[in-house]
This record gives sequence, structure tokens and C-alpha cells, in this order.
Amino acid sequence: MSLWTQSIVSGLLSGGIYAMMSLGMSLSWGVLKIINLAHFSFILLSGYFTYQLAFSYGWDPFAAILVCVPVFALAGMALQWAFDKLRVSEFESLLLTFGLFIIFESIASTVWTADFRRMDTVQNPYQSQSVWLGDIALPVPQLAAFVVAVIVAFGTRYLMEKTDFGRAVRALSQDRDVARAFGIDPHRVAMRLAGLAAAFAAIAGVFIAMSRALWPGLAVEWFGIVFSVVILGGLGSTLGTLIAAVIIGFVGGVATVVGGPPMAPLAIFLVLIATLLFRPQGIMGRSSI
Amino acid sequence: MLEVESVRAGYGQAQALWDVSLRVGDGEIVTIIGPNGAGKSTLVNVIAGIHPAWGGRIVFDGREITALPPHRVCTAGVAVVPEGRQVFADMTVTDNLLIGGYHRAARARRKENYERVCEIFPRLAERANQLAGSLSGGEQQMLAIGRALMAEPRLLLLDEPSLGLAPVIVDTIFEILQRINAEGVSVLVVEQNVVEALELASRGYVLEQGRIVKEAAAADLLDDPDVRTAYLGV
Amino acid sequence: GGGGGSATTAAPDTTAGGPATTAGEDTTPATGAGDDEEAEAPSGDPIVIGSTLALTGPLAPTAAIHKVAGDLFVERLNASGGLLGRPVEWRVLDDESVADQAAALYERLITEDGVDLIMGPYGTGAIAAAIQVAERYGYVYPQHTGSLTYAFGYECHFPSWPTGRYPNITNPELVFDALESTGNPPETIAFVINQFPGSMFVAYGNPDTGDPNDAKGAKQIAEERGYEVVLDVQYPLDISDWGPIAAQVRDADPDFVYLGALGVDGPNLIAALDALNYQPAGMFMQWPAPGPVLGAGESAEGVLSVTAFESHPPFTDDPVYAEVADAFREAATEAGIPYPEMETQASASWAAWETLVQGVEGAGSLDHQEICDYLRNNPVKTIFGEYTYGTESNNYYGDLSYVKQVQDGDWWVVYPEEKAAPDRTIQYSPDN
Amino acid sequence: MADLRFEDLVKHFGGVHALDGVSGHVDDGEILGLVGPNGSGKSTLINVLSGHYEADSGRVVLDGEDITDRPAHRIIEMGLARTYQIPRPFSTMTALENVSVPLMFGAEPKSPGEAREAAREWLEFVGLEAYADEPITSLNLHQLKYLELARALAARPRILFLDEVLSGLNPAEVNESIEMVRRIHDSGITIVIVEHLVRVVTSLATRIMVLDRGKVIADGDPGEVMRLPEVVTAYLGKRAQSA
Amino acid sequence: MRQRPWLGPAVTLVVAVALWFYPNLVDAAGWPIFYLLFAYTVFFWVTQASSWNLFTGFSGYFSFGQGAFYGVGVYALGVLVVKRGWPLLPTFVVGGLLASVLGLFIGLVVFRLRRLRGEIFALMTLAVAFVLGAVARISPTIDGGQGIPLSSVPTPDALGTHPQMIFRLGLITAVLAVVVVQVVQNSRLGWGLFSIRDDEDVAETLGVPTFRFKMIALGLTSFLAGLSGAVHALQVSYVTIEEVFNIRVPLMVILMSILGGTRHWMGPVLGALVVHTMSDRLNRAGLEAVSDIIVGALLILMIVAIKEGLYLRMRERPLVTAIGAAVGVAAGFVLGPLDSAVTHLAYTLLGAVLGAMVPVGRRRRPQSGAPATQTIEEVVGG
Ligand SMILES: Nc1ncnc2c1ncn2[C@@H]1O[C@H](COP(=O)(O)OP(=O)(O)OP(=O)(O)O)[C@@H](O)[C@H]1O
Ligand SMILES: Nc1ncnc2c1ncn2[C@@H]1O[C@H](COP(=O)(O)OP(=O)(O)OP(=O)(O)O)[C@@H](O)[C@H]1O
Ligand SMILES: [Mg+2]
Ligand SMILES: [Mg+2]
Repeated sequence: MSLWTQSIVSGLLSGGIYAMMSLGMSLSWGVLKIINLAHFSFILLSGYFTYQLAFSYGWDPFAAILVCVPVFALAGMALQWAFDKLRVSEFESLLLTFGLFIIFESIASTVWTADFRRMDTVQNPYQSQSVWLGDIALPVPQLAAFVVAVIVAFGTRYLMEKTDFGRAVRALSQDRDVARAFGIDPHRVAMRLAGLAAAFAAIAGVFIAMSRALWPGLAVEWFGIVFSVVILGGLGSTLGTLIAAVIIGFVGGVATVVGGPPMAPLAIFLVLIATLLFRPQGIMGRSSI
Repeated sequence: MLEVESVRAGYGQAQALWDVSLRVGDGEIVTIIGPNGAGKSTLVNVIAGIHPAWGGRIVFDGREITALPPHRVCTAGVAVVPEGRQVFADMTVTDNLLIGGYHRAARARRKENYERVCEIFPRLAERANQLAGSLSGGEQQMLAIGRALMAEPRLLLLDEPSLGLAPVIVDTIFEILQRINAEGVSVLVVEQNVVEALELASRGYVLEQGRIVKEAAAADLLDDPDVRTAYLGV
Repeated sequence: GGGGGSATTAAPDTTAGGPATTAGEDTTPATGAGDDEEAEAPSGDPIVIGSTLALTGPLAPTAAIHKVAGDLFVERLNASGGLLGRPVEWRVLDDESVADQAAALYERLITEDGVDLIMGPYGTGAIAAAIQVAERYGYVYPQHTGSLTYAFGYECHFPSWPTGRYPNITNPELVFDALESTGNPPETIAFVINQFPGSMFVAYGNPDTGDPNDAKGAKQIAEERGYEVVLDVQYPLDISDWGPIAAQVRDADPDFVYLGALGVDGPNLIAALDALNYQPAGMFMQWPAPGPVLGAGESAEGVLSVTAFESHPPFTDDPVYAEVADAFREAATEAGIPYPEMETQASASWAAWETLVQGVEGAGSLDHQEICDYLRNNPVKTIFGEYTYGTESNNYYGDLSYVKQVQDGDWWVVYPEEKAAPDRTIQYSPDN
Repeated sequence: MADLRFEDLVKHFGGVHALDGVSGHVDDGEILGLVGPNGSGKSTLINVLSGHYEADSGRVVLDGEDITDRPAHRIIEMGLARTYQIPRPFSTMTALENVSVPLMFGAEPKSPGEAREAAREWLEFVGLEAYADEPITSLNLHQLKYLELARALAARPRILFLDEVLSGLNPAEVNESIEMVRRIHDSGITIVIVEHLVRVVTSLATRIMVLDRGKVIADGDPGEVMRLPEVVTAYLGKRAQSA
Repeated sequence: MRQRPWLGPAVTLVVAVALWFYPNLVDAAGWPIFYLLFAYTVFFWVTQASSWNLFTGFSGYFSFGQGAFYGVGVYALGVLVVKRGWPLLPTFVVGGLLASVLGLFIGLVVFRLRRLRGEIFALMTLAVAFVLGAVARISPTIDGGQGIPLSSVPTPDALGTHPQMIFRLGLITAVLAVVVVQVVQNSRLGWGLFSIRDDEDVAETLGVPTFRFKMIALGLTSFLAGLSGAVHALQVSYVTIEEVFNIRVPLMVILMSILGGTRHWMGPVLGALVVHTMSDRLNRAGLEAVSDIIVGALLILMIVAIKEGLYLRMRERPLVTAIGAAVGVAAGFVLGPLDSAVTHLAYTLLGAVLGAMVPVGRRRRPQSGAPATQTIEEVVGG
């Protein structure tokens, strides 16, 4: 029994990391209409920053958030500024950021080599720590990622649905000219949102670095899961993203126990296909129009 | 209030406006009439800053706004009802209206304005949570007008506000224009209901092929034989 | 002076300083090819050796080590007189960890660039793809890490990784022998296997080759030895969530975990087990990235793996290789490799280069048939010792693997006794 | 020979009853004016009849054949074409290409080459020949409406639904357009026209059907219908009544 | 030009017949055999990109399914020929057909649902590739994690040496793909797909049988992708799940098609040629550290400077393109090592691409017209 509960719990918790990686992507794609592959690079680089801060200066990995968030928020804003200037469309953004992705990967491998980088247990004591709920272990990095993802998802949802900032970005994404004619400064608003999305990537990177080894090609492995989460959750829907991530984590955890790890991707993607067939707009997507 | 001097504009290599000049006085209602494709919408968009001017000057309230981006034109006090509705299709009716009152000056009285719009267009209140894109054509037009009213402009630009509206609503629209004008808002309206528009306005311009060809008091235009044959079809 | 030749190498300047001077003082070239004269500066047109490596993509972390090793080797080779008196240039291209890319690149190196010699790439797929090209053009094909021993039948293919023809048998036998040497072998064992062709082969064998010896694997051998297999899971290469696997391991509570691991699978599983507050009595890892395992600290103590060379005695008893190991450490550190010790991967690379060089020197020409014949008929001296390519067994030489273990925060060879580091013995006790 | 009947059509969007049991018919050769306040369900009716939407319930019969569940491309093939109130051109094609698409399909499909030739003439018919090879972005709203018209005509329909094609024209242009609609009608096409310009409807329509909140509230002779008190209060308002 | 839909396919076939003898020329002239392989790889990408474009470029349904279709082809060959001992040549076609069965099955399920468009469709197709990968991993009859070595596949003598054979097989598939796309582009199917891309509902109400057209297009696309995958298996020589069912093929194909332009059959062909030539030469230059940065930067530059795709841009600006190409040729002689035809090709293409980026050109303004006073009969009759 504890095998089951433990596996399900760790599946659910890994949903927290998936969510954290996907939230910014969802915002950027759903609202800014930028399919930002550089988002993956931000996650990876933020992971490397965390590693480097711990390695060179003995920083606690959690403290790395203080550096990574502002750095990548600025980077995200700068990118958005460029996208705005170039008037990049959705598809163009995919290719353009693919170019950036290649460049960032190559930079990472120049700076940190292609070899694995992983904080040891002294630099990152959290990798082997857990919070215990009875006999269920909640590993600290995953738990932290999960908690932060929940907060971020609800916070962002509030921001997008209930505040003027949220309405402004949505309006902008639908009809830029008219939105501008109602006093919305497109650059400022979009850059702030892009900064936010990149900040989420930075946080995700910190948690990734805390729980696994880094290498420059790692980011490609995330494409499948993150795109699945983003689309299953409904583009731009933060709550949907969270739910989708948790579902995927849960399905993966259960499938690993039932049929072995190779079943996990099969189960995840079958559930994904089934869900889309029955709810094609995604979990939280709008149902009308 | 608004001075447009020798404005030129166009699309790509194609010029659509040639040295257009016009004026809207404080508290005035001015109408522009003209045939299809004359450049009326282009002119409205140029004034609102949505479309760039190639040359000329636009002065609003003594301040040059020619090259200002649209959001700055908006904060200066100009709101627009664009041609063909252009509502935010994937946002609810309420959110569309709130965007109307987004800029700082309008935000303070947003609640009252919202209620006022709902009172003018009860249909919008009924559909408050519907996505704007799924509204009927006329309902979207009401929303576009309501949204502009939310912005509390000092100059309201309307591009064919009656488009697709049932006669009974068209009446309402013209009443509203009169009412907000009485509250001190200047109005520049492009309208194909030429008779009603000229009855409402104090002055009118005739725009043909990108050029102003006539400017007169509205009543005079109504009686002008050229205008009558060209635009009233009588 | 020996400096002149280095201008023609493809080695980055950054590594040129240190090792070159060391090599200058040493009269014996690290190749072990045995020419005794004072190193002459190589002259003439460079001999171009072409190869690809997975400089990007999923195999890049390990390939990076082969890059450092190759660069270092070529640099020292040039410093010690080059090959056939000519300077050597290593042209290494990026195959992006993709097999068809590797095949195309070897085709290009051979037919368009007209390289004189080739060196094998890293990664099963690439090795298998390149071997066909090599065979097509009759090129001698030294190669360092191909573990699918049954798949490589080309007669001029010279694998330097000393696992023997049947790593699927020798490897597990070695590990289990080591465990049994403690007098207290495990009773229950868990198999956790990466679904990578090589690790699958070692763990389960491959029944499709027609050779009954290929059909065996670690699991069957464990069962034959009477261990009870309490868990048998396979996981995909790009697994991201180790929690459920760790839970299964904890649940099965085996005396020993046989992890058919690649790269950082090992430390990932250790961290996941740690989070569950569980530590198995013993664990074996197939081909781990050595550095990250050590990074797992306390929990990694006692972890076993296999190796063919470690930079400690008795392996460094030979001063030539002691010096090579030092030079490698320096070069790898310089290149930013986090765990710069010379161990299995780097030494396999080294041995492949030694094979190639001795083949050429032995044949005295660049004629591939002659080189091939020489290597098939003469032993070569490599970092692993004297090596005879076994013409009966797909050119695989015998098994020269040893068991190493993490003790006191570092890797030490612990079994068999004659190869164990001084005062090191295998530590394993399933009872506590 | 074009005889369209529909019975008890119902279409709900969430809580909105866009069509709430609408029955009616379009007789061969008539010009039916379809009017009603905004949001009364006119466009929805056209969407349902043309197969763009599936009705929740009800039946559509064309020439005795039940076409309720036919896919839209079969319906247009049977001679029923429509325009969109808010123009929906194919945005990456030129004006000419837009019009050539329906010519390639339907009952007498043409090859792409032939379709282009024929499309040019339809563009001429609506006065857009100068824009034939222009991208759609250089057409303004009213030009797009005419393009809608050309596209629908190019399908050679027997029944043509016009959803506010003439709105936004000034009175003089309206007069010309009325003539154009007449010419279309004279060529033997039955027309259903939705328009808020009362003058257009009254001068063209041979019969008028009035919708309000998804229900038919009046149906009959134009002169009489437009004087019914419920039509006046729901739709026309005071001024229009006096006009 | 538009009046001659047969012209494109005819030219393609003539070029193909000429190219058929290219291996003999290489042989006779003693050129590097690599040229054959280089050409094959271009053919491979031309096939994949054209096939992707046929469905996605034309209909606008963004598909990541290319990886799945390609993978089915690769594995069909691996499993059927290596494990089951099927003969080689018919298995190519079987690979295509199996991929096409998969494509049609996806279509049957997905196109029934009106709302499965846009990114949802993209995700569905992405998921299919992952599901196939997982199935292959679980099932030992397909792969089971061991991979399939293809070294033992006997190749038919009729097609010559391995490089000659792979060249000719690649040529056949590429020609097939290009001709199919050419024919589709100028047919009602093509126009139907274009209108689906712009507005599917409107297309349907204007008479386009959207479901049938999408099925046909997806069926063709998946067949071509599977066929080409089966051929490519011979080049991969060791098939593993990770290398086959990943996003490399779809990403490359998307990249090439969009760079070249998705609106014309020539776009993906040009995109494949340019991208593969450039990356091959950059790789050869051996600048590991910077070559990726150059690739990335070039990509960004091209996307930013040429939004409509290389082909349309070049056609619009033939002069600057030609000048650019000429400069490229000259630069090849001045800068480049004169050793390789491929290097020269790369310089030429680079010059042409840079030339096409130069912004020049102007547009006319049309005269407005009033509605004509014709009758419908006049229009129809005329
Ligand atoms: N986006 C555009 N690109 C190119 N040309 C355009 C564009 N929009 C409008 N035009 C052209 O500019 C001219 C003026 O158009 P505009 O929409 O301003 O006229 P209008 O007076 O508003 O006409 P209407 O009464 O039909 O609304 C027309 O010839 C039109 O074709
Ligand atoms: N997709 C939809 N989702 C939700 N509501 C819808 C949808 N389409 C139409 N409606 C609603 O159905 C009602 C009828 O709309 P319809 O477009 O048929 O009106 P109409 O009579 O054409 O009005 P108008 O004269 O303004 O064009 C409207 O209230 C509209 O808001
Ligand atoms: Mg206009
Ligand atoms: Mg309507």
C-alpha cells in the first residue's frame, strides 16, 4: 500500500515541477502569442546559475532564486522588446526562438562543457531531504516546486482575470491596434508579462538544478511534457496548466508502478489523446465560439 | 479642440489621403460624409494614431499628436469606435467594457460609466459574461460604442456607429450622441445615414477620393444639390 | 624543439601548454609504440585522422571526455615525433548524437575530405553506422566504446574497450564473483535497467543473434547463482521522475541493486532513494558518470561499478601511464570537465588511439590493408596492457574489467585482489 | 424549383436561445426580407440553413429533400449560398483567388485555371476588378462585403442569403446596390436578404419575415408587416415609423 | 504560367531522369562519392519537408506527426526486413502504406471533431509519435529497447553500390513527393486545402469537401513520409527509439518548409537544400563551438528578414537574387578552398539568400471601380 501511495504522491509532486516549467510557456504562448523555445533555455540556464552559485560561492540553492528571477525576468523583457520591434508572428516566433535555443545551448556547453553538472550533497542538502507525512515522503525540491507552482498558478490567474493588467494583455493579444487606442501601452504591458513568464522559468530552473543533473542537451527532453501540459491545460490558462501538470504527473506515477517506467509515457500520452478527444479545448480552455 | 492640417496617409505605396484638413471645435459635432473607399476610415484611424500619417499635422487641445502612439492619443482624451466593431472577441462583454475605461483618467469613474452603458444598452448587461466574438453583429456594435463611452473621452471619433444596428437602436445612438455632446464631449462622426448625421451635426465635410471637397454647415450640406444627388440618392 | 608540429594539430591552443612540455622531457612517447630515439619534429604533410563525436545531443556529456582524450593524445603524438615522421591532424566533427549523421560524416571524411585514417565515434548507433562506411571503403576502424559486441563483424574493426566478446556474461560474472568474494553475497537482487541497447544487452542478452552466448545476461546469471530477483524494471533513457522507481526499490528491499545505468541515472536514483530515507545494502552501476556519483556523498559509499583503468596504483605503476593520467587530469581540468580523472572512458579512447598509431607504425605505411593485417597479427601495447585483437571473436580481446567501488568519497578498484588499489578490498554486507 | 422549408428550428448557445422554434419557407423566385432587432437570430438562421451550424432540433427541407444534417459543402452544391455578415475572406489569397474557390466546387466544378477566368468576371460584376490580384488586406470593410457577394454568386446558387451586404453604404450607393440585387434576382436567383436599412427591405422584398428573440413574430406582405405594432416597437422605433 | 499545371511535374521528371545518371558521372569523373550521399540527404529532407508541407503548409493543420510517420517507415523496414526477412524493395512501399494507415486513422478520429484544430491538433500528432515510441519500447517484437542493427540488410545489385543505391532511392522518393505536391498545388485539392487553411468553416460553406480533402492530404503526406523513412533506415543503419521517435525530424522539416515558404511546392525544396547545405558545410568547417551559434543566428536573420519564405522572395526579386548568387560564386573562388563542389554550392546559396534579403521593390495602387451594370447572364455567358 505504501508503495502505491508513495508512487502516486511522487507522481503528483513531479507535476509541480512540470507546472512550474510550463506556466510561463503557457502565458507567453497563450497571451503574447510567442511560442518561446528560449523559455527552455532560461530554465536550463537558471539551473546552471543555481549550480554555479552553489559551487563557487556556496550559496544555498533556494537563495539562487534571488539572483535568477531578476536576471531572467530582465532577459525575458529584453527578448519581448525585440519580438515587439520585429513584429514577430506566432510561427515566426517558434523558429526565431529555436535559433535562440540553439545559441543558448551552445553557450551553455561552452561555459559548462557538455559533461554533467550536479550539486553535491553538501552544496545542495535538499536533494536527499524529505518532509514526512506519516510514512509518505515528500522530497523537499519537489514539494517546494509544487507549493510554489500552486501559488504562482493561482496568483497569475487572479492577475490575468481580475486585474487591469490581465485584461490589458488579453486585449492586446486579440487586437493590438484597438487595444492601443484604449490607452494600453503594448510594449510595457507585454514586456512585463514576458518578464513574469521568464521569472517562472527561472524558478523552475532552480528546482530542476536542485533535483537532477544538468547538461546542455537536457532542455530538449522537456519539450514533450511541457507542450503537453501547456496545451492540455489550455493556452494561457494558468490553473489549467497546473491541473494538467498534476494529472500528467499522477498518470506517470501510477503507470510506473502498474506497468513499469516504459508504460509511463504511453499512459501519459494516451490519457492526453483521450482528454483532447473528449475535451478538445483543453482542460480549462473556453468552450464557446 | 481638434485641428487636422494637410494630412497625408496611405497603405504601402498607395496614398489614400491627400492634404486633408479639418477642424472640430469645442463641444461641436462634426460629420464626414463621402463615398465608399474615400478614405474616411483611414482618416479616423490616422487621428486616433492607429494608422501613421505620412505628413501634415494633427493638433488636439493645443498639443500636437501627429506622431503619438495610439495609447498616448487615448490618454490625451480621444476615444474611437472603429469601423466594423473590432471588439476583443475572446474576452467577455464586461472585460471589453472595462478595457474601455482602462486609461488612468477614466478609471476613477469606471463603475458609474459601466452602469450607464448597461442602462443605454440593456442587451449588453444581459450578455455581460458572453464572449464578445459570439455576439450578434449589432450587439458587437453596441459594445464598441459602449466601450468608447467608458473611456470618458473629450473627443469621440465614431466610424459608422450605426452599422448593422436595428432602426430602433440607431435612434438610440443618435440620442446618446446628442446627450454626451451636451455634456461637453466633441464628436467627429463618419456616417452613412447621411440625413440623420447631418441633422445631428453642426458642420460637415465631404471627403472624396482622399480629398476634402466640401466643408459647410450641416444644414447647408443637407440642402446642397450635389450632396443630395451623390449621397442622398434623391 | 618539438613545438613546431603542434601548429598543425586540431587541438585547441588552450591545452597545448602543460602536457606538451611534460611530453618533451619524456623520451618514451605515450603511445607505447616503442621508438627509442629522441623525438624529431614531425615534418611533411600532415596525416589527417577523421572522426566524429557526439559533441552535442544526449550523448555529449560522455563524448566530451573522448574529445579531451583524443586532443591530448594527438598533441603528445606530434610532440613526440608524429606518425611516420609526419605531423598528425585530428579532424573531429559533431555528429549530434545521431547515427545517420555519423554515417554521412564518415562518408564525407573518407570520400570528400580524403582523410588518411579514421577513429571511431562515441555511441552505439554512431559506431554501428560508421562501421559500415569504414567497411565499404576498407578503412581501418579503431573504436573505443562499442558494447554491442555481436553487431560489429567488420574484420578491420578494432574495439579497444576491453570487455571481451561477451560482456553480457563476463561483466555480471565479475560483479557477482566480487560480491561472493566477501563471503556474504546477496540473497535478493533488484534489476533496474536503462533501455539503452548496450545496457539491455548486458542485463538480458540478445536472443536474436543466433549465438547462444549472446542470449544470456546479468539477470539470468544472477538467477543461476541462486539470487532471488525481487524486482526487475526497465526505464526509458529520458526518464525524469525517479520517485516511483525509488518507491519500488524500497518496497522490494533487495540486498543488492543492479542498476543498468548510464550517465547520471545512478545519482538520480540515489537521491530519490535518499528522499525516501532508504539505502540498499549494495548497488552496482553499469556505466555511470563517475563525478556525479561521488557528489551523492554518504549515500554513494559502497557503490560498485566496472572499469578497466583508474588513475591509481597498480594501474599507474607504469610511469608512462602515471604520467598520462596526470596529463589527462590537467587537460580535462583545463577543458572544464568536472571529474577530470582518467578512468574507463578516457582510457578506452587512449587505447584506441594507441591501437591506430601502433598499427600504422607497425605497418610502416598508411595502407589500410597492411595496417589491418598488422593489427590482426600482432599484439599492441595499450594503457590496458598488452592487447591482442581476437580474430575469432569480432576482434574483441579478452575481458580486462575490474570492479571499482566508492570508498571514502572516491573510486577505487577493489576486485580482483591483484588489481585492487593498495589496502582496498570490496566492502559489502547485506546484513546490516 | 427552389423551394426551401424549415420547421421548428432550435439553436441554443449556452443560455442564449438564438433560435427558439423557427419555422418558415422560402418560395421560388421571391425576395424574402428577413428583419428583426439585433440579436434576434437572423444570422443564426442563415448559419443553420447553410449548414454552418448544426441545429439543436428541427428540420430543413430543400425541394422535398431533408438536408438538415447535410454537411455544408453538400448544401451549397444543392444551390444554397450565403454571405457572412462580418466578412470572412480567405486571408492569404488575393481577391480573385477568393472568388475562384467556390467555382472549383459545387455541381459543376471547374479546373483551377478555368475558375480564375470565371472569377474575374464576378469581381467585375461587384466592381472589384481593380483589386483582383491584390491581397485581401488592401480591401476595406465594404469592399470585403462585396467580395463576399461575389464569392457567393460564383457558386451559382438558386437561393442566395445576403446578410447585411449593403449596410454601411450611403443612400446613393444603396440605390445602386438595390439595382444590383434586382439584377441578381432577375437572373432567376431566389434571394433572402437581411438588412437593417428599412428602405432596402421595403423596396426589394416581396415578403418580409420578422424575428424577435429567436421567434417569428410576423410574416407576410411588406407593407402590412412593417406597420404591425409589435414590429414597430421591437424593431423600427418611432422615427423609422414616421419615415 | 498558371495555365500550365503540367509544366512543373514535367520539368521535375526531366530533371529526375538526368539525375538518375548522376552516380555514373560521379563514378566516371572520380568525384567524391560523398556527393551522392550529400545529394541523398538533400533528397531525404526534400521528401520529408515537401510531404509535411503538403498537409500542414497547405491546409494549415500544424502537424508534429512527421516524426511518427517517418518512424513507422523506419521501423517497418527494420522489423519486416531484418527480423522477418521480407524482401527489401516491396517493404519500402509497405512502410509508406503503414504510415498512411496511421495517418488516416488519426484523421478519422481527429477530423470528426470540428474543434480539434490549431495547437490542439499539433499536440495530438506530437503525442502520437511519443505513443508509438513507447509502444516500440514496450514491445520486443518491434524493438523492446535493444535497437535494430540494419547492417545485415542485403541490398539489390540492380541499384549499384550502397551510395548509388541510396542516391537513387532517395531520388525516386523525392521526385515522387515533389510531383505529388506540384500536382496537388495546382489542383482543386490544393485550392481546397488553401481555403481550409484560411477559414475552414467558410471553405465548407463554399463547397469544399473539407473532411475528404484533409483525409486525402494526410494520407498522401503520411505515405510519403513513411516511404522516405523506410529508405532512410538503410542510411541510419542502427535504429533506436530515441533517435527515431524524437522531435528532430518534425522540427527540421518545419524549419526547412517555413524558411523556404509553405505556399509553393518549391519552398520546402529550397528550404531543404539551403538548410542542409549550410549545416553540412558549417559542420565540415569543424567550428564546433561557434557553428551552432552561426546556425542559430542565420536562422533568426532569415526569419526576421524574409517573412514570406525564401522562394517567394527570390521569385519577387530575381535580379538581386541572381546578383547575390553570382557574388557567392565569386566569393567561393576567392575565399573558399576550391576543393569541393558542395562548398561552392553553399557559397552560391548563401549569396542568393543574402541577395534576396535586400529590401527593394514597389507596389501599384489599383483604381477603384463602381459596380458594373452587367446582368448575371452576361457574366456567366461571357
Ligand atoms: N489595409 C489596407 N491596405 C491597403 N489599402 C487599404 C487598406 N485599407 C483601406 N485601403 C484602401 O484605402 C482606401 C480608403 O479606404 P477607407 O477604408 O479609408 O475608405 P472609407 O471612406 O472608410 O470607405 P467606406 O465607406 O467603404 O468605409 C480604399 O481604396 C481602400 O481600398
Ligand atoms: N456562438 C455563439 N455563442 C453564444 N451566443 C451566440 C453565438 N452566436 C450567436 N449568439 C447569440 O445569439 C443571438 C442571435 O444572434 P444572431 O447573430 O443570429 O443575431 P442577428 O439577428 O443576426 O443580429 P444582428 O442584426 O445584430 O446581426 C445573439 O444574442 C447572440 O449573442
Ligand atoms: Mg470606412
Ligand atoms: Mg446578424
